[in-house]
Amino acid sequence: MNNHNGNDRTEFVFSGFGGQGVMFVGQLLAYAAMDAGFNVTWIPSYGPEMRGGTAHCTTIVSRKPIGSPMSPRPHVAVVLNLPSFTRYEPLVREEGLLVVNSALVSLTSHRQDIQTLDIPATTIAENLGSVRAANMVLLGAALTAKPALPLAAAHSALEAHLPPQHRSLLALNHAALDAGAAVVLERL
Amino acid sequence: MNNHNGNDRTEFVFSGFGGQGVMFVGQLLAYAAMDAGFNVTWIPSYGPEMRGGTAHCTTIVSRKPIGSPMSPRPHVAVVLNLPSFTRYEPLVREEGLLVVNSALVSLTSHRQDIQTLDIPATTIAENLGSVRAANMVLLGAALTAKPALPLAAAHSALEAHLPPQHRSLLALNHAALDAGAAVVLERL
Amino acid sequence: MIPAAELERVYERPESLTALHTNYCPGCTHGVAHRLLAEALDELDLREQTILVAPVGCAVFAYEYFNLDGCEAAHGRAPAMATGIKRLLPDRTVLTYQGDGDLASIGIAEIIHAAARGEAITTIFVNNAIYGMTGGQMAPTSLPNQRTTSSPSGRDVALTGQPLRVSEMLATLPGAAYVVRRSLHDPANIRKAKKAILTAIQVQQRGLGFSMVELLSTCPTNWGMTPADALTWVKDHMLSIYPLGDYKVSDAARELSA
Amino acid sequence: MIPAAELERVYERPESLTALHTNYCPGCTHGVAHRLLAEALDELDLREQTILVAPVGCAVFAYEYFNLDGCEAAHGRAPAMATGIKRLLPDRTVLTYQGDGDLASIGIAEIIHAAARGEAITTIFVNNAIYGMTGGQMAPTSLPNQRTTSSPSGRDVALTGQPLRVSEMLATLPGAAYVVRRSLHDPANIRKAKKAILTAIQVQQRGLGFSMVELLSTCPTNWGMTPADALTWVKDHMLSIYPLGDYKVSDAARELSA
Amino acid sequence: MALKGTVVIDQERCKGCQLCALACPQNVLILDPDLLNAKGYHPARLEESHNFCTGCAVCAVICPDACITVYRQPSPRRIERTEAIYG
Amino acid sequence: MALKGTVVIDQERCKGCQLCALACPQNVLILDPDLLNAKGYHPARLEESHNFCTGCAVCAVICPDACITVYRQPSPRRIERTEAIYG
Amino acid sequence: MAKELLKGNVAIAEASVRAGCRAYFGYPITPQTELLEYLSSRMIALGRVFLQAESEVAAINMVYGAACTGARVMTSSSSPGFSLMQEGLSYIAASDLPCVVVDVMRGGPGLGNILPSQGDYFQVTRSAGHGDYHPIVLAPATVQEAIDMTVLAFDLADHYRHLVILALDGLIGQMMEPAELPEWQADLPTPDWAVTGAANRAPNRITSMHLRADESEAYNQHIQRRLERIRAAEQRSIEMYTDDAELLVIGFGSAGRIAASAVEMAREDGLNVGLFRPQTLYPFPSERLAELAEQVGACLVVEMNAGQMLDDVRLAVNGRAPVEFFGRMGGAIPLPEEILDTIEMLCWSLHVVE
Amino acid sequence: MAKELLKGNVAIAEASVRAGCRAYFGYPITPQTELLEYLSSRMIALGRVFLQAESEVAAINMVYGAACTGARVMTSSSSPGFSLMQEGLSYIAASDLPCVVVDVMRGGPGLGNILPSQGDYFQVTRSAGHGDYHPIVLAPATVQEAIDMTVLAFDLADHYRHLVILALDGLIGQMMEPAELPEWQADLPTPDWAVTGAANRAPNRITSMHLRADESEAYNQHIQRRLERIRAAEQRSIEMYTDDAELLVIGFGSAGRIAASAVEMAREDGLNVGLFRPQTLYPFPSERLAELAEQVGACLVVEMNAGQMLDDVRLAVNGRAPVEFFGRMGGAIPLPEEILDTIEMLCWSLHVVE
Ligand SMILES: Cc1ncc(C[n+]2csc(CCOP(=O)(O)OP(=O)(O)O)c2C)c(N)n1
Ligand SMILES: Cc1ncc(C[n+]2csc(CCOP(=O)(O)OP(=O)(O)O)c2C)c(N)n1
Ligand code: SF4
Ligand code: SF4
Ligand code: SF4
Ligand code: SF4
Repeated sequence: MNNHNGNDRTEFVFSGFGGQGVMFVGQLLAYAAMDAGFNVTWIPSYGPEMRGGTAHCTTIVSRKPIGSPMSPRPHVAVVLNLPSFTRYEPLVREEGLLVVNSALVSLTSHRQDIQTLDIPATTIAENLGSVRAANMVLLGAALTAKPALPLAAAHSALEAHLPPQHRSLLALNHAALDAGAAVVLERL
Repeated sequence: MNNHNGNDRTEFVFSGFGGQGVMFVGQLLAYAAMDAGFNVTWIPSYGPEMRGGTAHCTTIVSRKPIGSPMSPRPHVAVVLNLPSFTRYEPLVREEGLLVVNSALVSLTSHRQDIQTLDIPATTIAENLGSVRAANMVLLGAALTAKPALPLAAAHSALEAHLPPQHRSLLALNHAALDAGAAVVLERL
Repeated sequence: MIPAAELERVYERPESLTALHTNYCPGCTHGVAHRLLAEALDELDLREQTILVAPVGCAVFAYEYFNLDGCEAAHGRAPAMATGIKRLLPDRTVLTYQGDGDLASIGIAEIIHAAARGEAITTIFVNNAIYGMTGGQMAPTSLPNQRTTSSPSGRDVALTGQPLRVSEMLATLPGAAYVVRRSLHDPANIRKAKKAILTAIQVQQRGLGFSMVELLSTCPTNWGMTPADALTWVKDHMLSIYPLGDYKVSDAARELSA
Repeated sequence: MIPAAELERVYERPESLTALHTNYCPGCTHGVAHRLLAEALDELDLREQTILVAPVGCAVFAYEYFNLDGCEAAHGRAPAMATGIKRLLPDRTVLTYQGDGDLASIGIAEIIHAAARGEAITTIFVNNAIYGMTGGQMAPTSLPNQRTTSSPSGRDVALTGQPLRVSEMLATLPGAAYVVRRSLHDPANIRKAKKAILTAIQVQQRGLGFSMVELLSTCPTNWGMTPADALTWVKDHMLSIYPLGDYKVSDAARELSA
Repeated sequence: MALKGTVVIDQERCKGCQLCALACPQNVLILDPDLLNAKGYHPARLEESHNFCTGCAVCAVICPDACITVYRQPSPRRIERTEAIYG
Repeated sequence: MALKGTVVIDQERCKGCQLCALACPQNVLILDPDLLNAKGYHPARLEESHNFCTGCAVCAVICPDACITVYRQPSPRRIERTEAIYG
Repeated sequence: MAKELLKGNVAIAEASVRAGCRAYFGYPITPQTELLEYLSSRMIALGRVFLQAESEVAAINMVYGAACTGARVMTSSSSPGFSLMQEGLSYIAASDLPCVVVDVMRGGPGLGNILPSQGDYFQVTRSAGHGDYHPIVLAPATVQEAIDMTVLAFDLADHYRHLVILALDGLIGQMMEPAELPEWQADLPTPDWAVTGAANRAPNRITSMHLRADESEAYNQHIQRRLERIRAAEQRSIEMYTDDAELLVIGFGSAGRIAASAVEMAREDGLNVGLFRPQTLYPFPSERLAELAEQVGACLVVEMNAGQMLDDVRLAVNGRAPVEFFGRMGGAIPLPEEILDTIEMLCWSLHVVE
Repeated sequence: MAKELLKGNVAIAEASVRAGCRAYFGYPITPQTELLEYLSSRMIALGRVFLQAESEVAAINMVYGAACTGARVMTSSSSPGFSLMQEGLSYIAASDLPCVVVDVMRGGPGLGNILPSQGDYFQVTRSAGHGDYHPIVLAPATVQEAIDMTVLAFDLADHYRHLVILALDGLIGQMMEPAELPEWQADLPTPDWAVTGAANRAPNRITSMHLRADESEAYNQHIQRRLERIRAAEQRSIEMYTDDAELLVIGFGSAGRIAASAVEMAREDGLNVGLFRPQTLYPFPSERLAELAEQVGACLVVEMNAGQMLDDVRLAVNGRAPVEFFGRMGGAIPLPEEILDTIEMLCWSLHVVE
């Protein structure tokens, strides 16, 4: 049997507390992919959580039309808190990438078959001006380690799609993307 | 094609204003037939009439199990008022019997292929004590002209099934049955 | 007898009724309610501007009896249907005509919410304390100890509660601009009922909110009475349980009815 | 700190609650309402005699949170379900716990008719002026100009009517023996709410009729406030629209609450 | 002195409920014992043997089937048609 | 003189809503800034640095998650348990 | 017991009483109202529960609550009212509660009329609300069968903890026929899952909620396994002249008994025609029908609707024989003569009968 | 127009606005609520009608009233709410009124959960209430299709004066995908049957009542003739690799698009597998499927339910080929990999593919 998901399709999962901006970062990636001419789907979490739980979403970027929009074994998992780490660390596909907000997650992955990036995103974002940009730090890192899209696409998507009421945060978000990328490049 | 309804099955329709006791007389016939060991069905009218219209019911007496309980072309139609006459006169099956309460119905049938009995049932019943026994007069006449059951069966059914609150009318009803029969026998 | 030519016609069948003979039982005051509503529409010159929503109940054919655009709602849902119509045609007069089973039992949610929203529709609520069309079962409005085909030994209030007084209840809602109870049991009361219907429709025309006229009505057939006895029964038994009166007249509506 | 051994335990988690952690958002007063109800059942020693009917709404899991026999109704139908249970088990205590979307919107017919029948059940009505579970849509109880996800520029009373005051409406029904409104926005009011719940259940035990305690409650999540601000919002904005008080206390019930 | 009036009854529409006859202050309406209409009812008719119709329209006000048209001697003060009868 | 009391808080159940802390008349409850429970909240805890818990149970009355058990020095007049706190 | 002349609706009501029905909640609607009316005095006289609900929505949810107590409970309605019960039916089914619902079908769609019809076939057999399940559906063709099936309905409901629907039309509901009422059934013990107050045991909880996909799917598999058992054990049908039938006429309920008349006539005319009358609509008696389909030359489905059971027949026959249809709709009742005409026509055109 | 990243529920809402929907009445229920929420501001901003009803029962009856005025109207709900609409849907259908109803299906039965499901297939295609009729049912598999089908739904509703249901699941409702919104449609004239006040014409009357059997049957025949026209003209489906397919995988909506992934994988593995995705569930694309059934060795139906469309497939295939089933229930979503496993297993066991 073939590996049916070759390089045509990359599945991202973003997961964290409500309020950490995981939905938005997943959508931003989707906008970036769409603008760059990829097929893309974004779906919010489906889970039994009711109030105040963990939020997650899946963004799939693909050169071919996307059948199933689900990702039980993502190529890239970006986890912003401990419950998300516990949930997604074992699910990342072999050879995949796990990006961990190490400022809030004390554990580290022991898996050998995936790449793990521990990034103190909340701390980095706080230093840049607001903890709320931690999501962008992690996206910057993820796209640098797994260049399914050029980072520039994320920058332009920010420009084009950041909702009007948040445009004051534009510079911060740009900086956060770059800061996340920088951490990865430094470590190379 | 056979005549599929031979003598095994006799279909009666009773029709009149609400209050003329057409439902009860149909049920009485059904009781009589049941007690005499026949198969029997009774169905109330199905029609668009809403309030204050004509009531009718169908009683089928049969030696064989009864499939369809409907009678679009009855063997015997007992009509107590003008609208009932108008409706059922044309429907009586060839060779069938039409029993008309001539006290309230001014028309007479011109059909040659059926037997018609014009009986001033309301008048006869009034003379016996109450117009409400007109239904029994007509049943007595019908069973005499078309002896699907012996008249005695109707008498015993009266005895057995007249509701308790109407038992004071027992004698009247017996007399009415006989009076109806007598009219027919006289005319033979 | 005076030749008609010398006389003035002071009353005739209103134009807002069609020529159809109704299916109502003899003496049933549904007919009176119809007539009053039709007269009111004639007088306000609204026949061509009105949409009537008929109920499920003995008045199910109301849309045929009125010379108006009309439709036939599902049982109890006339106020929802009327809401749909009114929202699309805000300048038209939209009426529901409903029995007490329809409005007070299965349709209580829809009437309450229409009133609560202040929906500018007018409801003619015909309360005859019984389900007429289906053959005389108990309604929430049936009187204590009233015999019906589903309370054959009389309504047992311990098991089924006291009669539901809808006007009193709707009167608590700010959206209700005009909620009154009238009766059809004699000519004087019929005259008052007519006035109330006129006011209710005017309340709608001015957009003052929800309006409803509850009419105490008869069901000679299922009460097992002559039409005349049925009128007496309304007077002797219903009036005390369902006092006539103005349960809600908003300030703006008061000016109209004055 | 004094060693606990020398101390008397004056408050602990009531037995009528299970050990489960609830799904409620931090600071949501659904939790307070649960606790009060559980305490009341403990005090009346009714835990083993009670059947709870949970609603559809944030309290959908209530049957898991209470250490009682329980079931889960369809949205709005808890009073009908409770009626079915109570009629079969007249000597048990039957409770419904319902939100304002559940009770005042989709379920208004069922609560009215349960009250009208004088059904001997007790309803805990948690009014937080919004649909919590589905993410903050307008409820019939939402305040004028309140922003919700289905009234994003604020509730427009011209289009949607004034807030529905259920207790006031139910109070018009003779079958309702005890209908009061309390609030959960501070300890003093919580204490009063507790007393009302005790009385309501006793009204049921004595078979005096339908009883309901409306509780003004918070939804910090969908109001977009901290839990503490939400309590303040109840005080500052809800109390004036929903005055606290006893809307219906039948004579027999009055003896109890005295 | 009472006004003079008369009524025309749509006898085919009438259901013989007798409400008009019982309501008529002049007692000039009866159910015709000799007539049965197509619906099977004895319809109302004017019977001015002892008394006369004043055109007061009480019968029309109570008739559930709107069978009755009412005529009246013009009065000095002219009033609108159906409004008239509801005073 | 105020009674002495104390509270035991189920910190795993606590959602850090802070309602107890804001309600406590003695100001002896805080959200623990150093502790995050499994749910991800900073739970409440007793912090009697300036003041002392009187066992008044106001915190328990307002806690939506029934996390708080309250103890109090026995008072001369014996009163029933939960009833006590609702006075 | 001796035979009595009984009206279908009343017979069902009395049979339910004897089967131990403890509570009835319903709302008037023609042509089922006699059932409600009969029970309004009967149940109260017996000290049982009768309550006229404010609506069908309330009625089914009262039944839902009453069923939670473990008692035998019932409601009845007719097509529009049955539509209003759909949500409640789905909840009841998803809570593994036994209960019996009678649908005395009438002419539709919409308000339609009060005439007999079989237009709810899909509604009763397929969905009865949202989600994956089927109620057990019994379809009597005589008053006696209505009685027997009422008792059976309660027994099956308890046995499988499943929703059972008795689907008939106004013809059977309002017809009087001689029939024998059942014995009184002994009282059953309260089942251990019932909510009655958690005294001396852990709380019982009845819910239809399964928030997690895995739990929800497991629960659905549990329902599907139950339905498999039901399909294996409960297919019921009646046959007439199937031994040598070359044309098989298939109909249920009233249409089935009317078709029986037509089949008798056809036999008198020398045509080798047989009758297959499903008594269970779910589970549909597919196994026996599939067998018969091997033998006959063609099938004729007769219904009082536009052809709904037709689907089930075609699914069972699965191409083995042509399936033709004769139906009357919206309250019209087929006559044996017109069915016979169709039979004759088919015999000629399909050459299935010599 | 350019492509935008759109969420299914929102895309349907905006497409309805552009298709000229004048009024929306609805009640919140996950997973369709975004549709209602979006329209709550959008419609009011456009001076159109948005009203949150007190219940789904009220919502469908408000739609009923609004449709009587001849305007384009819509409501939306999800499974339990859709169950509550059954009576109203039957009335609307029986009144020849055009209108559009969106059902964003979720896991059932009962309260179930808010996960994606296709468990309402029977409820939407078969009965949608009592009586003999079928709504037109459209089943989008992508956000773009959801948009296009919304416009189509309004057009078909008006063209046939018929009820149209857009049936999707929460996956498509809550998914974002690039898609293009439609042009604004010009306002349509008020149809001559609408109730608007009887000025200068005879009154218009809208009813679903037909008391007499003959009238009722004639009306039902009128509906059946319309359904025949619909079946003849509106069967729609999408195919992939059907030219040389030996195993045909059949699925609609989400299950269909997930099956497409599985078919792609199977092709990569060299298996001659094709995909048939019905876009109309009523009329079911039986004609094309019957053709394909002649050619393929077997069919595999994939659904997010216990096997409901399965009936329609088997009816269309009518024994010409074996029909197998793979389903996930109650909110579980199938994975392409598990469908692929089933495909492979079938290919071996049925020997349909070399
Ligand atoms: C959903 C539904 N349930 C029940 C019925 C049967 N039904 C028709 S009219 C009616 C009650 C009518 O009573 P009411 O509203 O008081 O009007 P009336 O006939 O007395 O004028 C009922 C229960 C129906 N048509 N639809
Ligand atoms: C028939 C039906 N319609 C809609 C829903 C969706 N729904 C679930 S809870 C809810 C409203 C909850 O609001 P409320 O009753 O105020 O309770 P809260 O969540 O605020 O405690 C709605 C609309 C449903 N489950 N079933
Ligand atoms: S049944 Fe009653 S309400 Fe209906 S028409 Fe007859 S008298 Fe009037
Ligand atoms: S959503 Fe609102 S009502 Fe629901 S648990 Fe959260 S705060 Fe409480
Ligand atoms: S018992 Fe009273 S003093 Fe002690 S912590 Fe609680 S509120 Fe504060
Ligand atoms: S009130 Fe309860 S949940 Fe809130 S912080 Fe205090 S202990 Fe924790």
